Amino acid sequence: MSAAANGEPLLQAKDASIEFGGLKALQRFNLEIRQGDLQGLIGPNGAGKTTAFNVLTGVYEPTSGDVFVCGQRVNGKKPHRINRLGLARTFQNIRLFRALTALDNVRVACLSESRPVFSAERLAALRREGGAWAWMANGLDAWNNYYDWWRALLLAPGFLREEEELTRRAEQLLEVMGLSHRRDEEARNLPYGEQRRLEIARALGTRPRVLLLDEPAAGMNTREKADLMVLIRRLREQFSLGILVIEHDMKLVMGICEQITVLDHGETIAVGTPEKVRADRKVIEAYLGDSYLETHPEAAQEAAR
Amino acid sequence: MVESAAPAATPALLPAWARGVTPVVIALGALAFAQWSSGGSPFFVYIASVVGVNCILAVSLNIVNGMTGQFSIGHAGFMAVGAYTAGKISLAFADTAVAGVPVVASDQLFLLISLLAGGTGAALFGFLVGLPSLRLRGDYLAIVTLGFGEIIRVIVQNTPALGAALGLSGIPQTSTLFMVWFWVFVTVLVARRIAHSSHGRSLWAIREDEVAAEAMGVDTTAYKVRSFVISSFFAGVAGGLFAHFIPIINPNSFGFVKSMEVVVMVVAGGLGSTTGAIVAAVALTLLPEGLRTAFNAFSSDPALAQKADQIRMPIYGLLLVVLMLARPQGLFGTREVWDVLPRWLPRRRKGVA
Amino acid sequence: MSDFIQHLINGIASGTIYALIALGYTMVYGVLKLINFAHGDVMMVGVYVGYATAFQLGRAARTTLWGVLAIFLVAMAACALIGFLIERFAYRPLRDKPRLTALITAIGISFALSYGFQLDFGPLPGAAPRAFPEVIQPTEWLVLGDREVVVWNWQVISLLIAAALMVGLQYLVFRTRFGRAMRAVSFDHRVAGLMGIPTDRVIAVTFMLGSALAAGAGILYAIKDTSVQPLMGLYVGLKAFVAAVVGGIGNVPGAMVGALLLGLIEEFVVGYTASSWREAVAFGVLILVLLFKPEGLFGRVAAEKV
Amino acid sequence: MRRILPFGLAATLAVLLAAGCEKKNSNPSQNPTGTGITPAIGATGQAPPPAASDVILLGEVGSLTGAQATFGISTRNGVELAINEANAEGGVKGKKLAVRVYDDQSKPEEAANAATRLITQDKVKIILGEVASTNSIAMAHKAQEAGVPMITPSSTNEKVTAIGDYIFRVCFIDPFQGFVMAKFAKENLKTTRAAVLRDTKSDYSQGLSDVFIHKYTEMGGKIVETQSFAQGDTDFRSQLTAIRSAKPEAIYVPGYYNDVGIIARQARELGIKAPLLGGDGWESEKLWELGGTAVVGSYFSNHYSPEDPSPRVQNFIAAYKKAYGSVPDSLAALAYDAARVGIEAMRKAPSLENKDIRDGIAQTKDFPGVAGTITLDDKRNAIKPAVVVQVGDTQSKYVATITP
Repeated sequence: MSAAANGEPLLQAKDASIEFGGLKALQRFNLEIRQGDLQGLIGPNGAGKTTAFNVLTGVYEPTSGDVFVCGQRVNGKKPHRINRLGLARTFQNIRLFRALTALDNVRVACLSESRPVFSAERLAALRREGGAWAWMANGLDAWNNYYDWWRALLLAPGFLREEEELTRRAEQLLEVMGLSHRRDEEARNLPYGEQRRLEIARALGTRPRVLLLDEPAAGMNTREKADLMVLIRRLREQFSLGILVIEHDMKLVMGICEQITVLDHGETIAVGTPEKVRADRKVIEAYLGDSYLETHPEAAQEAAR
Repeated sequence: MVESAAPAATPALLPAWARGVTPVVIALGALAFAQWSSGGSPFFVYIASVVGVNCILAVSLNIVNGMTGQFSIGHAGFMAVGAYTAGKISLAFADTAVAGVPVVASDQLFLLISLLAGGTGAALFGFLVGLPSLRLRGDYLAIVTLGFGEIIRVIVQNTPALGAALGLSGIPQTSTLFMVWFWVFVTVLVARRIAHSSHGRSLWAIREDEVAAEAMGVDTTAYKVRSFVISSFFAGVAGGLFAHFIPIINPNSFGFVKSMEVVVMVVAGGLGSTTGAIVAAVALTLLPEGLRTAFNAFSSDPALAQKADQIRMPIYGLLLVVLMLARPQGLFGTREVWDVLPRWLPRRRKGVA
Repeated sequence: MSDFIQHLINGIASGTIYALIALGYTMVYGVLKLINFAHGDVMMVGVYVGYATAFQLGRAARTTLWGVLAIFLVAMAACALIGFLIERFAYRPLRDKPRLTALITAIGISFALSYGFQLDFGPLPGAAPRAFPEVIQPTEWLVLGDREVVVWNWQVISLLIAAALMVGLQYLVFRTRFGRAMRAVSFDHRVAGLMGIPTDRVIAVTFMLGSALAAGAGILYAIKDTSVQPLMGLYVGLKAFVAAVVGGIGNVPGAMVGALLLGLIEEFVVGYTASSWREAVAFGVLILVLLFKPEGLFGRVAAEKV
Repeated sequence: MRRILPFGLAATLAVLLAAGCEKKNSNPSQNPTGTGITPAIGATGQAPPPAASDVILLGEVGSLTGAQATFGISTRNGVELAINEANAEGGVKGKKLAVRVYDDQSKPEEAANAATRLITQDKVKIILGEVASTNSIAMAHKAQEAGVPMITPSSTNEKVTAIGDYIFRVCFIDPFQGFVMAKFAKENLKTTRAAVLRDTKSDYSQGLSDVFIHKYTEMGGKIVETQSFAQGDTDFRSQLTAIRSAKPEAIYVPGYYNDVGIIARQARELGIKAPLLGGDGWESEKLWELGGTAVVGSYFSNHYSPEDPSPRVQNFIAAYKKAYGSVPDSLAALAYDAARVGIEAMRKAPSLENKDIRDGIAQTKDFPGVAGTITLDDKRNAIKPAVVVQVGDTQSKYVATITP
């Protein structure tokens, strides 16, 4: 379904696998997300969905296989580097900066990308040269950083301008997520649904090109879920994102995703459109057990079709 | 003086270029006046200097322990590096003066240079200690910083050039109230401005949730090391100042006990609250002095005052326990003094930054 | 050569005692994931209790087998009680708070104990070291050459006690119901609670066991070094902690090996190279281990849940 | 609980701040020049102390807490005894004497603080103390700056009196003590091979060891092994094993009694039979408690021996025993001497101006102290012989007197 017209894949996993002391948590995981994609990742509890997220975002390094973000191989890169390449995520168990205000939560993510002395392009060019040049680029970037700290300490006009700009952007994001009225509220005092939305706002603050949502609807009621579906679609358009959603709620996943990957015991057992996945025998077995098919012949028939 | 450190306290009508320096100008004036008016009371100057050094230590440790949420219990080690570096430099230039300026000004200039050198030396060590924080979290880091502090002490103790166990004496006692409190001011200013900048928000984020911070593009390792470097720079400056008003510096002055004193100040004031650290530093430094004065006034029996002195250390320990149980966020939590003022006073926005 | 053997014996002797203290660290860390910073100071209190008991018994009674047993048991019981109180009133209320909170509390307790015992009024002993009475009459167990290598009876006794305790602990942890409960609590105390394990009781008992062990170790230590002082807990405790980390904290045999290793390293560094750097040895070892093998020799890497 | 605590802390803080202000006000600015250097203040021109002016206040700083607290306590007792006796004799110039004591917790910064406090707040005439040289140096700088005479009873490091002309001592200095033991080991004990075990944490131990090594070698002896420990260690077996294999005939351990007792035990346990030698830091009843029979037979240099039959020594011992219930150690004797030297100077001085008192102390000559006759040289150090005593079963026995 994802049209080739959407361009190069922004996030790509090629046979990514990870083992924890003999436990194969993820095996030969493949995925491609392009701009405008809205894909789902489902599977029963413990299937390795969150592990897949962690491998994609660099929390774990894959034991074999590769992950590419915007064309760059990111195996072994630190999560913050991968994030800077354009991959942002939310967490299954909300991980907001609890004592910070909603605004500051977003502002942390809206890191200033200015490079006060040596421009980002020049550094990138040097890094491409490799070897000693890459080292030099690191040195120059360190100088950038040093200079930037001084700007912050001396309240340089340029720094103040950037701060204002950051704040404005963060406020916009809060507005998009309908959280403007919570601007100065500490994150831990927000109601559950708003915390989830704040996490998304924070993720958007990093200017992602691909957004990974880990159970965004967990704990929401039907109405909130419906709103969320609309919101996710809107975000995709507004920020030209590719989105990957982990979700347990079948209705939500089937309702918004154009392509779904199903994991079980770390293995990919099905890939395809919602209709195709829903009818997949292996998927039904994984979710409901073999016995379900035996006792419910109509489901088995549907699966066979 | 302290309040003027907050950028928000500076009126917005100032032109943009002046906002950065205005508090400094105000502070310099205030300090010059304090220096002038305290000229005749060495005891006051001495106590004020000790208070000032403890303020610098507490505020700087708060950058690591409070804002970044790492837990360092080896702050005295950095202080030692600063004290010995600055002390050695001042000793080397003890008989030198800048031509054409009054001796007093020349002394202060050399003091400033040796303080900067002391701070830089300590920052270098801070970098070295910060490196393990790339791999360690929480309690392990705490023990490692303790270990580093002790190792620094043992090194000094075994180095004859640094006076070994006797200590380094003869350092010109050029420290002044002005210089000490100028550095208190600078430390507070830096701490507050960091807290209000994007860098500071990154530190807060690490404190709140390291994994999430990393996922949001914060280079957590780099920021942790930087917070160590900044914090130890000021600890080094504090040590340098210390060396210039204490006639002899000795490795035992920079042991685990000193580190713990600073930790108690930061924890009592509230991890993350700069003004809290200052309030606690001032209170805990003046407490024994106040007690001594009280005992001298009310009783001629010196034994009672001694008991009060002795009991200080165990009380610090108990204070930590009671604080953690009853008020783990400390006196002010992550807020500043003006956030907890009575309601009828104008308040600042809630939250840490 | 005889020097080398003597150093080896000295190193093993201090190593076994570090090991006994390290076991307490490791057990508590196992169930609570807390570095019980006050462990060494609990040990110090135990030694003082033993000291007082020995004096109560008098010169004749304390050298008999029953006397020695009484000293050990009283000290161990007292420490178990202190361990229980500390756990109940200082750590339990903080169990679900950030780990740093508990660590600060532990440091506070350590400070209060080690400096509280330096006061010299009331029943408190004062800062000056005191001679620990000779409860085990020191006799040479083995003498080689012209007293070139001397092994003392107490060195053998502490080795035996340490070995026996380690085997006992292994048995307790892996072969008994209580041990299974301990491991369950160690894995996740909330879930263990839901499964009907009396979490509070398991943690309390673990604490008491660890503290009692520390008291026993402390008395052996006092017999070895013939003295008691309030600050002994701080430094010995830190060394034992280093031993536990070297072996992989949370791992019982690891703590033993780590402690023996540390005892030997310290002995040989002091004996053969620079004795003035002794204070830095343990910390140097700790930093090296944490930098290059942070999980310790026998520990496992715990992947953080995200 | 939650509400009371911050309030309590805030209340304490308010009290403290008030105390701070009071301090400042009690010292009205008298030097409005605002120079960068803390100006020295002489007693002249200062307002009389608020306390009753018919009392002359002396100040003492000592380490009354920590492992070597017995030193500080003995010193305090010695000073107290001297002052009580002087008061019984009618005081000085018709005024009673009193002493104010501060604990410095063995920390130089606290010692400097205490000295500053004595000078500016209590306005004492003479400062007595400390035992540890590091702390004495810290105090001496403050005393010299303010021009208040200071007498240290027992700091033996050379640097202390070198600080200035207001700083005196009534004991001999480290180089002499090291020399005494080297000479004793070489000539009286006829040894040729010695080992040294020194305390890295104490400047005193370092100083004595250096001199001992230098002098012993100079006299033709051989230092076969040098090892170190740190104050507070309790396991010395590795160092002693290394020393044992060098087969010394004597081991110089210039540490403090609390370490030496344990060292002696462990040395005997390892089969080392050579006598241990030490300095005045051994002097304490605790030596026997910690060392048991292991210390018996060892030697150390000291300032005086209680066995001295002269009446002034015996009278002092009797008075001290009556007041404090124990035989005075040499620290108590030195403190007693120091206080008496100060009191004598005040009596002789034409006025109680600091300068006059200083001159009075500087002129001390052939003063009959209990720890030897005191004559202060031009470097303000006492020139006195030292005694060497042997540790006996319950107390130490006089062996020899060694003169400079």
